Amino acid sequence: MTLDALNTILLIPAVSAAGLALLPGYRLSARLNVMATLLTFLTALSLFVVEPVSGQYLLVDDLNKVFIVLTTFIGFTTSVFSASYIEHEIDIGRLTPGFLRFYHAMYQALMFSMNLALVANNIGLMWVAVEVATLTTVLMVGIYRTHEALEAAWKYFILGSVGIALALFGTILVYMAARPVIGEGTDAMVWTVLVSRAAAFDPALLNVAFVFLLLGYGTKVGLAPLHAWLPDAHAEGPTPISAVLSGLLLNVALYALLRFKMLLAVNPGSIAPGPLMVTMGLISVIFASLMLYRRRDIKRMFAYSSIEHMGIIVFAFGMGGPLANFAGLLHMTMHSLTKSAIFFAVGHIAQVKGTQKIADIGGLTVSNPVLGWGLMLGVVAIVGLPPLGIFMSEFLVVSSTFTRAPWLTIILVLGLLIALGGLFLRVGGVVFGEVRGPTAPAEASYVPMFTHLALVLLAGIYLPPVLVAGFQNVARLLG
Amino acid sequence: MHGLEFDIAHMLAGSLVLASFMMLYQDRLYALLNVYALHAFVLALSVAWQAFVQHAPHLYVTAAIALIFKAIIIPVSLHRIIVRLGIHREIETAVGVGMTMIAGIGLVALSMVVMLRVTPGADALAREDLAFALSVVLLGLLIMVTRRNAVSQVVGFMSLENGLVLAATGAKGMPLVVEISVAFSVLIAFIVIGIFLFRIRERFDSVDIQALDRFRGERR
Amino acid sequence: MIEAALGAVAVLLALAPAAVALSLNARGSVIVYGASLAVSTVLCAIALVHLLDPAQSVAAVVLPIGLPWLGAHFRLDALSAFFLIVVNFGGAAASLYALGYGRHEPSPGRVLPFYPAYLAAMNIVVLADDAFSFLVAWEFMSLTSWALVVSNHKDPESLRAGYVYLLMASFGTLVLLLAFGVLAGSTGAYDFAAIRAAHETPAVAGAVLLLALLGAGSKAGLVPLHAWLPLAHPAAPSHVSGLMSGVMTKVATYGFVRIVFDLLGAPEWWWSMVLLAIGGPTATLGVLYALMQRDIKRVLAYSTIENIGIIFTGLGLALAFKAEGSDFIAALAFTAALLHVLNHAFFKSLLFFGAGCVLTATGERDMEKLGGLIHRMPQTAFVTLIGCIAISALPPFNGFVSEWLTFQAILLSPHLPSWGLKLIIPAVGGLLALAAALAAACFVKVFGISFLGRARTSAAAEAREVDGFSLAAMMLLAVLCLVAGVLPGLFIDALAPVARTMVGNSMPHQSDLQWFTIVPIAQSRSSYDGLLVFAFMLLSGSIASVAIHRLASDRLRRAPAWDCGFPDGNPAIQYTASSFSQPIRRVFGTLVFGAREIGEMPPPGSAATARLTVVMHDLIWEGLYAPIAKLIGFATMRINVLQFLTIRRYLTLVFVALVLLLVVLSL
Amino acid sequence: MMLIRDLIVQGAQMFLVLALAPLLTGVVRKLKAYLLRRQGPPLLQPYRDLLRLMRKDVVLAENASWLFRVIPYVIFAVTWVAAALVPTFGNGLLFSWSADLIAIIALLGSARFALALAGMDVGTAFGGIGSSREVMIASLAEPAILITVFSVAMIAGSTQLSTVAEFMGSSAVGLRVSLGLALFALVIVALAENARIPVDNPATHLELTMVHEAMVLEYSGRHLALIDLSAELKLLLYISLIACMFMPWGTAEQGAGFVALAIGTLAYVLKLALCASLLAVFETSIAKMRVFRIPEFLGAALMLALLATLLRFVSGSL
Repeated sequence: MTLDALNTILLIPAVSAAGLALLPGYRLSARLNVMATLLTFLTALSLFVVEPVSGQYLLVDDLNKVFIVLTTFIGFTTSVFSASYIEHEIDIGRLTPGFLRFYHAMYQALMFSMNLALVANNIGLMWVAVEVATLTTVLMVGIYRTHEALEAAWKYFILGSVGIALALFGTILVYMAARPVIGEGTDAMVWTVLVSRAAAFDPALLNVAFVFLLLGYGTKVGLAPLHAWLPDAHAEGPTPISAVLSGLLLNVALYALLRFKMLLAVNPGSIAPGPLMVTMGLISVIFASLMLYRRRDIKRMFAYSSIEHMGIIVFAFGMGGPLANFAGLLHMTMHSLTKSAIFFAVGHIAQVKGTQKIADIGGLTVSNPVLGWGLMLGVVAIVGLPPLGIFMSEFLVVSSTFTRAPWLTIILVLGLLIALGGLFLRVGGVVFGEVRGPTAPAEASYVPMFTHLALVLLAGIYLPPVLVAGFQNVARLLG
Repeated sequence: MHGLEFDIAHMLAGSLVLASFMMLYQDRLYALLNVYALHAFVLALSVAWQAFVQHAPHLYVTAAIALIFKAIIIPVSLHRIIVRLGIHREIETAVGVGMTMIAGIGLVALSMVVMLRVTPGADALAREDLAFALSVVLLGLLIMVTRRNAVSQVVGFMSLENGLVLAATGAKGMPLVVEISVAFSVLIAFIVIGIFLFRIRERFDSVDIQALDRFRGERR
Repeated sequence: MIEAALGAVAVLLALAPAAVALSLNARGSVIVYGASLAVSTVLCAIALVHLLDPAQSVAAVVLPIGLPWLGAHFRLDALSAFFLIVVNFGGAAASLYALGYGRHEPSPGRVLPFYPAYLAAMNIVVLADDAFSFLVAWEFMSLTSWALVVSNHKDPESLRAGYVYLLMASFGTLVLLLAFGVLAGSTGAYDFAAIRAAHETPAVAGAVLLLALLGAGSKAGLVPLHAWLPLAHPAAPSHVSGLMSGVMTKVATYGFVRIVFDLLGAPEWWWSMVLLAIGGPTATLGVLYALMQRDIKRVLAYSTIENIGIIFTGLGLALAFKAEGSDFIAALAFTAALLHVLNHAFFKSLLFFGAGCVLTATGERDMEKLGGLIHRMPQTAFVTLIGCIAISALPPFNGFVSEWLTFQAILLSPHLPSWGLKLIIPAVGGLLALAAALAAACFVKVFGISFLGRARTSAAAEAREVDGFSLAAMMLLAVLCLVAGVLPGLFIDALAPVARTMVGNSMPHQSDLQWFTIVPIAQSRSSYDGLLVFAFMLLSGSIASVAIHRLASDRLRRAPAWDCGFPDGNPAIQYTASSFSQPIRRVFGTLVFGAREIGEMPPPGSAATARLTVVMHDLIWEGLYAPIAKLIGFATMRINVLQFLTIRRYLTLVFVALVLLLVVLSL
Repeated sequence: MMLIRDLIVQGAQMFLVLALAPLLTGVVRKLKAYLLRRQGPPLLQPYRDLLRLMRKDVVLAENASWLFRVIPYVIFAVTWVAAALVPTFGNGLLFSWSADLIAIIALLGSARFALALAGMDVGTAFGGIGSSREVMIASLAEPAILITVFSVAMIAGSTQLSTVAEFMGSSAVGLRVSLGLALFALVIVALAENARIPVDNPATHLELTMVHEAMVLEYSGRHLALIDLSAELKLLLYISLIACMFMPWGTAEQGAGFVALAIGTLAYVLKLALCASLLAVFETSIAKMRVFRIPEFLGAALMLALLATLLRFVSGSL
């Protein structure tokens, strides 16, 4: 098979994963890591220029194109952040170079698996990719070997495995549904074929399949009540991984879910997946925003905010309709950028202050103005205040769904308000007020954080037409 | 496939469900392991039978994995671990066995109902087989959530996974079955090793150094 | 025209990031405020030209930003022109004032960048012509003003104020978002032109009205959504407080007028019921709260609530008459409301600037630590006095004119058909009259306690007159208060096009009547001539003084105060703010504040001091806001358990979810 | 020519009220004295007092501000203008339209505002007492009178005093419940506003009971003269207000000839005399009430006025 952009973005991480596993010396490997991710990102960008032909195993279309670019981009910026972050971890001896070799290899492996999940055209392959991604992150969450870290990793592992099983069962069911129509063999698992023939599938089977897929992949998305692994995994793992988890892995799982939703959207007899998704979305929003109030660990708090936003997105897709779907896609993108930016800031803050406890951090705008205002801007963005991008998506979600389902939308709006209250209640003291904790200047690279925030700001004011066109196509497909 | 073959496949699948019920009933660890071995053995049989009737030689590999890895290696190594870590032989159940059985029956009924809505258009095997597979999966989950004991929870997970393999092999001509079964075996190996590494005695979330509850996120 | 306006706004927006750098430099504040002053003046001029332009052209422009398939629509019609004037006049005055006041800013880095952005946001709200840009600007306005409120972040009180403010602001925005969701429908016709074209059913329109009232009202400070206002407005730097009270509440009013009078089409009669039922009590409660305060800036904030109540009452009357079809009277009520918008912008900014001067001169906001400032800061005292008279709705100043017009509208209402209105309008009239009288009492207190009498603290005794810029700004506003009071005809005529576009008719042309009198309906019905009254007062006053000084004596001796024979040198003997309002508290307190006075008398013969403690409750806060906070606290406490379950329990959750979904499927 | 005549008439009224005001007070005092079996001061005593005060030096408290010295003139000017705009002997005078009923009440409000400030300027305890009680009373009296005005204005269909007076003069009115209530309320308010018994005692100098007197405690000489004069003007104003609204008989029409004006003047003087005697009788027959009974007293007025307006609203004819 020819070497086009499509398999290049898989090849680069795979190769560099192997390479970094062998390579000693963390400084060099950190640089190589950045290089690799940068290359991957550039290759991904080329997808917009020349669109490679989709094969039986890999495909590229409007839906995943955007996500590939987003994933590789955040992968790149995170690796830049990670380089300076890891440096500090080594200095204070939380990590040893030995672990770092493993860390960088795993990082690339994670990139590989996420890219694979995004470009996979075969639902079996997609399943495998998502699971590999899960397992790699499990290993990275546990990297600090503290009790908290081990426990978080273990919890993630167990819940993840159950999710894996459920997702697989769903996949099998989809195959069973497809087989009578398409016939035995691989074709019955190729997504493009499936979506073209899905109208003829047995609806009842599809429904059961979707339930399992919703729960299976939903576990990865972190929807309540399947969320349990998410906060601890974010809080206890190294911050770059938290950024990748919130920024990318959740998206990838959601992407998988969307693929199957599109199947059901095509099939007339099947239940509308909407109600299920809307319910789980609302539960997640309300639950997560209430959980924000009593958080003491800043990373865990933002992990819960990720759950809330996943809820919003799932709600949007559940409601469906061109506007809501568009909003959902936009929200996914914006949330990834913003949340990873916030985690960049939080990572450095935690390093400066030597703690993640909210109570021990204060007055950042005085002690570390750049970090403080950066975090503030990130929070302003994440709660959906203008002129940043998330406001646009929330505007579209609420305004386009209110006439269709007033009460549900009102619940959503309540959730948004509660979340805003919770976040500002906690962050206000961190950013303003008297200085608490050490005030050493952070040796940090602010570039990734502010790049993300700048992009979010730009998106809030002006969306590039190519993005809009792509999103609108997908929104139509999502029904 | 015609009558006899179908009936045998049906019988095997059914007995898998039966095995799950037996596991649900056990309250001693060793007994549980033995039953699990039986469970895996039945699975191996049914997979082998599917391979035979579907003329799908690659399924024999899956059968072999089921037989060797699940029916022999895993139970043995778990025996070892139990001895090593000196885990209590009794299983502390969160819910009484009686209740569990009733719940199990309910689950089986549920999976039947769900599956019978499938239009007969999908061939009989699909429906019956899936119904059984689904019940095995659900029963596996039930074991996981009703047993407090780590090993028994692992066993539950493994039986759940057997159900998946059953479904996968039942799905005629499904690609990647072998790969998937391998992948799962690896996963299970991970878990078992995990239990061994983290010296998890009683519960998933208690490592022997200290009970991990205190570290569950933010200390209360 | 509008292009120029948008260009100016863009300059303001560009100024914000520049200010980040400038705030490090010593002359930064001068540059920033100077630039803001220039831009605001330009914008004000543009709007003025457009409003007075006889052609009344409506300029619109679409920029390729905002919602991609929609673009950002901007439109300059009479209404937005008028509010542009209010916004930018207020902005210019505040900037001029801040040229001097801003020098005392302890941490300019927290004020300078947000100030121009705040001005820009308010401008964009008024110019926006589609739901998205409107809401973006609306919430951006809240955001920037929030940043200004928490600029003094070391003080936990202002942090709390900012928190409450941001919550309420977002609540308002989300409610407005719902309102636009109804108006735009699920198809997403967000530009105002499309919304105007679409006609909602009465039920839907009613829902929109209520949502708009909630959304805009929470920003304008209608009772009971006002709780944030007296916290947030005083917390900001004084020139910003002036903007928030004098201008931002008006932008909120604009939002309401735009939605209800412009986008929503023909009104129902019960809409006005809602407005009147809220407006009247808001006016009275606002001023009653104001009377009970000691913090001078908080008094002003509460009195803003009162004035908003008056404005919304006017709007309610306008709606009533419009619904009933007599748009001629509707124009009267509407004009009265808008005129009061303008007037309040004048004197409330003036008063907040005055309070700011007091703050810089003495470092005190508590009136009971002031006193005698009229000797130390005569100019400030003079202009503040004018502000106090104007806001108390006393002739010959401007506050009186708008209230007079409102009363005229009320007097014309008996022929309204609906019985609900027949019953509510006299009550509202009474409430307005009560509010007016109480306002006078309130500002006698403000001026009397803090500027008159003897200094109560050394800080007050050593106060120094403030700088020229601040004084210039206040003088300007004071002059305008007088001009708008004696020549109201000019302002009413300027408002005619606005009334014409919003209620379909306008008040008769005033400014060519003899002696600049104003006649709402007919000479025989009612008329008022500020100019003549003012002239007569000057005339008779000077006659009296001249006559007395010439014919009788003009000699004058200084002597100790008489005070019925036993003067006491201790300034603590003076009446304090709370003792001044004690009689009124006695009258209204128990009803409105659940106030109780507990007097502890020592037993006969003991030398212990007697104590009088007054307990007052903010019933609205305790009845509405505290329970919500408690509910949230309870819910979070209960749900927090889910952070601490064991893995098995989490698995159970998954299991239950799965079973539930399967059951749902099998049903 | 016409204009000049009108100007003269207007001017005549302006100085008429100024001239009559002290006399009115004198009359009231004299009558009260008779009712108390006392000789009482001569009728012209108020004029003498004023003149004497005018000639005396002003003794100014040390920390009195410029405001303290300006206020007497302001109060006097405002009250005088207000009084001059209420029709006395003739309707539709030249400038009568320049301020309607609401404006006149607001003018009195300005005067009170100034006076209350003056009370607080020197910074004595008594000044504070006076001012705070004064604004409390005003905060109830003003709405009461405004609502009274509403009901009358709605019946007459105008807030223009001349128009109201003409309308009341015409036979179209008849007896009306709302009018009666309005009159009652107006009288109560007038008593309160003019610091008469039972609200306040113009004669007392017992510090704790006084309101108006406490505010002007620090004034002396010409300033005090002006303030007293404005108080007398205010009394006159209220009486002529009641007169022109509720006994509009004999008042000269707009642009009436000399005879009509003469008759009007005569009628006006008679009305003043009548009201003065009524006031005297009332004041001697009841006692002053405690300060915190006043709210109830005025509250009654407020309620009556509201009732009147409400009746007017609900049924067009009552």
